[in-house]
Amino acid sequence: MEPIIQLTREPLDRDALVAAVSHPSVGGIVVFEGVVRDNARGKNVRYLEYDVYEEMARQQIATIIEEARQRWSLEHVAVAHRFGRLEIGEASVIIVVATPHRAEAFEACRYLIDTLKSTVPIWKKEVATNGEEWVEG
Amino acid sequence: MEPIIQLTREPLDRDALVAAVSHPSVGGIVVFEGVVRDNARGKNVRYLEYDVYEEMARQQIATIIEEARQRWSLEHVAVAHRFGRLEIGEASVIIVVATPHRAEAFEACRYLIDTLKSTVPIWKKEVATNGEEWVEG
Amino acid sequence: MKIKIRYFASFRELIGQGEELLTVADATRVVDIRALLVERNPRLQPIMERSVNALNHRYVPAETVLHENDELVFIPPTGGGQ
Amino acid sequence: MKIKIRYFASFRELIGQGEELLTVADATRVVDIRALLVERNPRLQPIMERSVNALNHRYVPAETVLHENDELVFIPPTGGGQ
Repeated sequence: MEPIIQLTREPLDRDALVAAVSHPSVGGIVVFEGVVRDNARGKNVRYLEYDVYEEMARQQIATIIEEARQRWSLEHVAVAHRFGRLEIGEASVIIVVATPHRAEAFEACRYLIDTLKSTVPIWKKEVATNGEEWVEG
Repeated sequence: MEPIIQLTREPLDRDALVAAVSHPSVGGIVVFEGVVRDNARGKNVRYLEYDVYEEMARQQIATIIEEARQRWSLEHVAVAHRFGRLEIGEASVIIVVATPHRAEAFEACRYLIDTLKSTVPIWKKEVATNGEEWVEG
Repeated sequence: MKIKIRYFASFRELIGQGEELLTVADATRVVDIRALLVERNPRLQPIMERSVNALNHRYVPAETVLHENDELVFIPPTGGGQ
Repeated sequence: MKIKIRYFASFRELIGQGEELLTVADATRVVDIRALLVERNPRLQPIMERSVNALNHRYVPAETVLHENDELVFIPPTGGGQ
């Protein structure tokens, strides 16, 4: 199947993403979900604001999915990232990898989120009780 | 929080399990879901039958969660396993680990499913088009 | 004294029941029950050889001595699926 | 020739706009634009130093030469959160 890539201001839909990668040959599904925490580096976070360079992010996500597909023979992958304002407890990113055996799903999912964080042009601003800051690294 | 442990004949509820481990301090959630595949070792699987030694399985799952909690300082864990007859595409096991940072969630979730598979008294019978068999290892 | 044996998975299917009560001598060990069951039903031998022992919900070595009302279960390999 | 620069995250906030069109000489390189922007607005220097370059949606080195209608973006560090 074609990988699913979503960049959206709307809340992410975990069940729809899992359903989209499900297939009778799938034996293991690993989902990673990044969630807005109420604290970071000792600050009380009020909410987050995500900015995205959308055209490039989409291409870059397609590139890292393609790398993961070749490395782990993946067939069923979905990557969704939300942008705009997100409240505490809301999901900013959901990655779903479904494979015949679980080892590949764990490894590929971890690779995808780590590589997404370091190479995809999406930025996070923390708005805390004592000021705001674009978070790096 | 107390870890959530479910052993049930009913379909597993992914969203309820994720909701149960969610908390404002959580930044990363990893979900592993084991799903009934339509094929295994060259056979066409019709359905699976899971048997469980329920009292011991519950204790054993509590033990491995406790090990994982100490090793990765986990707070938010849910483990659910279904038994009885399961059709292709249905989830047999769902493990959810929620942590402040994602590395711990990936490692603990992987540890929990690997250790569950090897130490918890739950058995799987594959009913294939050409016969049935209790699966080992 | 009396002990209870419960059967799961391939044991339950081979033996045709889910549990039985057994009257055994004092100081009987798990390994003695293993031998007794295989003697009684030789078809159990292959699966018994691949199974470990659980006594009162905990894994125990075969040398463990049984006591009144113990619950004994033979645990065939788990872990179907990768 | 004309190029487009788009600003995101801290760049957009410091510069106060999301994009601009710039008329530059032929053979201008990305590194020249970096210098120009910092000269024009010295407050950009710290974030420019930590940023890499994307030209037409791909990461490129600072020595890359620009062409008519190129879209140039400076990419501050991503990866908030572990």
